[in-house]
Amino acid sequence: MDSFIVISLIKVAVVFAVLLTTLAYLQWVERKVIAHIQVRPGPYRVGPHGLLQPVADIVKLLTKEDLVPTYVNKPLYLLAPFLAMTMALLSISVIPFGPQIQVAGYQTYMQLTDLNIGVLFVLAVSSMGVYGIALAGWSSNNKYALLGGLRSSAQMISYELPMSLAIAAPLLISNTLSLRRLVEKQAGGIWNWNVLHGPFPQIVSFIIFLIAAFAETNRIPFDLPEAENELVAGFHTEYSSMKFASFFMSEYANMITVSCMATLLFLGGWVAPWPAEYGSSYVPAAIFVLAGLVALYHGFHPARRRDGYTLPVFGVLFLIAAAVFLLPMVQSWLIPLFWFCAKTGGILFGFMWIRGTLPRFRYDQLMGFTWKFLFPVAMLNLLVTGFLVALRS
Amino acid sequence: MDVILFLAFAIIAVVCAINVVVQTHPISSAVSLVGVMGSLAVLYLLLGAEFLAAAQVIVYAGAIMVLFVFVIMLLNAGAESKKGRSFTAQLLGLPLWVAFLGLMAYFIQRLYPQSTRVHFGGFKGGGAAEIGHALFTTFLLPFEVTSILILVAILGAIVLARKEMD
Amino acid sequence: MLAAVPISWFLTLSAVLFALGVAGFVFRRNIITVFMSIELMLNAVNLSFVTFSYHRQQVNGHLYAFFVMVVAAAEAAVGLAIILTIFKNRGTLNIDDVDSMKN
Amino acid sequence: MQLWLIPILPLAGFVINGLLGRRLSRGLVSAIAIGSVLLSFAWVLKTIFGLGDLNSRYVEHYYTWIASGSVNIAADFAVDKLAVVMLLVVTGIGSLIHVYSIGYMAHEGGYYRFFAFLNLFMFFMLVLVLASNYLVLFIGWEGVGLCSYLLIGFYFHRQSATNAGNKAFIVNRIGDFGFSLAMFYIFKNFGSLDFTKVFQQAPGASEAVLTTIGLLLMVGACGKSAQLPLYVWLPDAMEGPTPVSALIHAATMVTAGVYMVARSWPIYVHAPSAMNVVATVGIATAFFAATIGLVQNDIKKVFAYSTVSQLGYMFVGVGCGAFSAGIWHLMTHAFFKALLFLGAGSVIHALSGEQDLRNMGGLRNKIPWTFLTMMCAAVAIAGVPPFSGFYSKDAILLAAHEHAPWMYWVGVATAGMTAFYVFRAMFLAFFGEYRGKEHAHESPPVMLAPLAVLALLSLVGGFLFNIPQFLSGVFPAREAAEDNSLMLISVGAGVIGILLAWFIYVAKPAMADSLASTFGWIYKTLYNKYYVDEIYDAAIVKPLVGGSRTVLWKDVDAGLIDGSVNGVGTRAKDIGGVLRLLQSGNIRSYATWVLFGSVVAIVALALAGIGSTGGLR
Repeated sequence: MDSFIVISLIKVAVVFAVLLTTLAYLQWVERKVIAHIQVRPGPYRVGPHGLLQPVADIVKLLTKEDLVPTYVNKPLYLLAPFLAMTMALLSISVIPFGPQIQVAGYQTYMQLTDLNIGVLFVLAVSSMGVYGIALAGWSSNNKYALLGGLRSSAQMISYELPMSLAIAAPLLISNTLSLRRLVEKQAGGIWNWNVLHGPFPQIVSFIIFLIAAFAETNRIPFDLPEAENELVAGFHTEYSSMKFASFFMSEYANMITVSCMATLLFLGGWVAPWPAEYGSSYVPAAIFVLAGLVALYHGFHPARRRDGYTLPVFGVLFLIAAAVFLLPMVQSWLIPLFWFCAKTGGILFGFMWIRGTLPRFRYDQLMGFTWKFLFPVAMLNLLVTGFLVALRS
Repeated sequence: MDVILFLAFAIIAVVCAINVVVQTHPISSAVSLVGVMGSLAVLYLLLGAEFLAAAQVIVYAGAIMVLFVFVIMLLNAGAESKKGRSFTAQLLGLPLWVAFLGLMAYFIQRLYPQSTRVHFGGFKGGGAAEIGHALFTTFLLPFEVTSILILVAILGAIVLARKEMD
Repeated sequence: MLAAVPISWFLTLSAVLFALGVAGFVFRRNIITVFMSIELMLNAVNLSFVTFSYHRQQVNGHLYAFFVMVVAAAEAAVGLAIILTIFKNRGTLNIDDVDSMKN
Repeated sequence: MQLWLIPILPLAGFVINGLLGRRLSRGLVSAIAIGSVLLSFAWVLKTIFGLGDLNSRYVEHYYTWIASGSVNIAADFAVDKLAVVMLLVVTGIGSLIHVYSIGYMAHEGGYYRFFAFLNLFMFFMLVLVLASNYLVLFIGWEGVGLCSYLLIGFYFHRQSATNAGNKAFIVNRIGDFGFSLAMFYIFKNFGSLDFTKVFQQAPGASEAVLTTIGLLLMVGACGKSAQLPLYVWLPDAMEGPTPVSALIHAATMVTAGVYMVARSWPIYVHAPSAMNVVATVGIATAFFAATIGLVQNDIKKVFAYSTVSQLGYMFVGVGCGAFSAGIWHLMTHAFFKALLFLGAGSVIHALSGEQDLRNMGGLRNKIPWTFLTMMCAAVAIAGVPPFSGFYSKDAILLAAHEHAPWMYWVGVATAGMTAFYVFRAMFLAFFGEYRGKEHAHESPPVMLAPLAVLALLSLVGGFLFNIPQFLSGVFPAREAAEDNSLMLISVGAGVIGILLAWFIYVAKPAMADSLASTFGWIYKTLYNKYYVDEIYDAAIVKPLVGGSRTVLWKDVDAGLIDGSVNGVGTRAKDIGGVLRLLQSGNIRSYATWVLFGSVVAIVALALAGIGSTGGLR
């Protein structure tokens, strides 16, 4: 009992430390990715390759003046960012990152807690996320904020439907609501992942889920609530300093959550694309070796002056990481974690890529798209899946 | 542990429920009601109703109450006006209400012995599989009828909301 | 310190919540608040359904609660549409102003 | 064996054609309609071969339809040999007539509607045949009545057609009322409507009960099978398209009454007086309708009265206890009467709608195929050996002789008249000089092919399908009395009828008119169908309408009912005037009263609980 509490506390601490760091650095990654898409260097000044930029941002946000306008509804105005952030962080507690591991003689799962209804929990928490935005919009007592909040609530409610239907289809195949069992059912290789799993590969479902996920997280091309040329800054117009940062971070936390969900539901979670006996456990090491070599090459042929110092250091770090991946004692948990992060990271990269390339929808197009296209398609997909699953059993 | 959980969330629920009634602004009432629903979801978990707890949050808190908040925002409803002329409610309301609550509480205490206790994990039949099974066997007809009810409600809502356009 | 919660506590909580819903219905004047009071009563009833389900170790109570939820969703959709219409036609949300059935 | 597929297939055809038919092409509509019926026919065949010798009933249970207290009615289908015969007749002839309809309806409006109704009729008829209890049978029974109504009134723009449809519907209601009473009585006495259970208990019941049930069932059968005195709707039903007359009003639906009586044989064999009534009604109808048929000029009316007459024969068969002979005649009659109607349809088609025999004549060279096939039917119905009608009619007459010799003699006379009026129609239509103006043209092959098949069946159906032998296990055994002299007499009557017809209408055509004027009042009475319609109108319809208008409307409705309703209204208004003080229109006040009510209810419950259990726990 006691060891359970201690282990849980440690896990919570680790997960949230990692998660919050990731949130901060995700912003940096995004700026870098978009910069490179647009052929510019991106953040570059603070630290090597702008690596310390997030720290600078946090310091900036913390030290800014925290304004509370006089005309707002104060309790709700204060509650809104808190709600948004809480709901964004809450779902991470049921996400499994890897299989059961043994640490210092204790068996534990790489997951904060496993619920029998994990998928429903995530859905429930994400459906509560609307309140943060809606209340922020309303309590600001500002017409731009109100319109942004209204749009956002309508959009999130509307896109929740195709998303739920898209989630239901792989659940029919896996026949469980527990996220851990979901991954265990997809073990074995890429052909067992729900996105390719018989009797009906869930490719359509996967794509619908991703589209709905973009809308749920208010990302481009669905970032209508904060369409700055129409609504100034949408629901968070009146927010500043850390309260603004809360909304900002909750958006990124939601992105991570939906990417994790997509990985778990469709891409087999931490399962490697092919079994370890065919050498899948050497892939991470190989990738890091390759990355290290590339970094070293560019370090010895620096394009910019300081690269001559920083890139060799990165190269050596990558090579060390590759060596770590080959150590047998950590392989059992590090390799599943690698696959999980790689899949989630791939989806997150997709988020950024799309932000860098696609324009924004018009509002009526956005609503028409979900109700007249996504929803029927998701429904059809669910029907066909259900029919085929019923035929198989 | 169970008692602490129960008391904590029961108190939250009651406080939020009182807040629903006494707040003059509908949006405060709505947020309080979400609080009631959230704490009830935890109590459902305590009673072994996993699926219902999730459904409570998804359907009630996540859909119905969002709709309420949405409508309040749309109408930009302000605080309640004080004028009212229901003398019946003013005269009879409070004594009747007290009598009602008192009688209910009294009979519950009389009818349900203290010996039946609720502890976490005491009922395992509330998972999604069990609910789904019952829903598609014993309760198939009600389930289908409810689906039709929902469809009718959707159409009704659309018709009602559209009416003033012509 | 009790090890487990008596079942009557749950039912009492349900009764209290229901009574609060009744109070909201009777004493409040804003239609939306009145409507929310109805939802509160439904929730209270759901709690007792789930409690009875635990008491009898049967899943039936859960299903009744589930149906209540579904019906509540339908009711909310139609009810709010009606409220919208009332507001658009009369410009008021005060329930005491909506008494034209009398004449 | 998935018996439900048999009726469901035509139902699917009905749903598709009924809902989408307007947008589908004619070819597609007929393909769906005929395909569904053919599939159903194929499934019947598969079922029959799959079930083997079928010496006992094969029942399929689907679900419990009504379960309330002691009432337990299942939606079941069952097959036995009797049902097999009916299934084959219904689906087989149904398919042929569907095919025929493509050609016949080619130039008509409402094409999809026609086929949709026809399919719906097939569905209900098959339900009727497959039913394993009286209630399911009743569904089919009512359903075919509905389809009959819809199809009689198919040309709804014609006042006479809609009137005929209404007449059929209303007259059938009288029969259905008898049937419903019979069902109530059966349920009251046997506690079930299931055939198996009822028939098991039937021998133990008192004769009075069984006779009552038998007579009530017979009232139902009289309505559906157009027996005296409820036959009046059938001749009018000829307003419908001719394939409908062939399928519904000759081959299948009108025989439902015979089928039902045969199905209920365990009730009838223990109620001899009821059987006697059945046989008497049958022979009276046979004779009566045959006399009317002698002088009709409309070709379809001749065959319609002939149908009534032949149905009377079937009733004689089942009424004399020769159930299998009745069913045999049902089958052979389905062959030759369907053929006669289809042939008549072909003639009408050839003459672009002309139905009056006086405007025909000499058609045998113009439409030879129709003539040939119809001739096959004519010799079959006239009872010329060895064609199909001979066998079944002879079996019935033999049974009638055994039952009561006078019935045999009336039957023989009827047989002679049958031969006479059929050949009269044939001679008037196909021999002599052509008296019409229309240019006659032979029907398309799609119409002639079913005629040919039916002609073959009419010729050889009698000795090919020995129904009494096939059904020997179903009905109680009877000693077959072979009596060649009786047989010779009935055949002789038929031959005399044919010769007489030839003599009057071919050899000496002038004789017909002189005969008609010689026996003027008889001719007029027969020509006007014994004035039955006029009598019914004067005796039943007029008093009903008049009574409704004066007594029911002016006195009862306006005076008594309206008065009391208005009085109640006034009182209610007065009371409401007091109660409206409570109706403030304020929701919160109402809510308070609801709260008040719940407090009272809780207190009342508590008091009741204390009273009954001696205090709360």
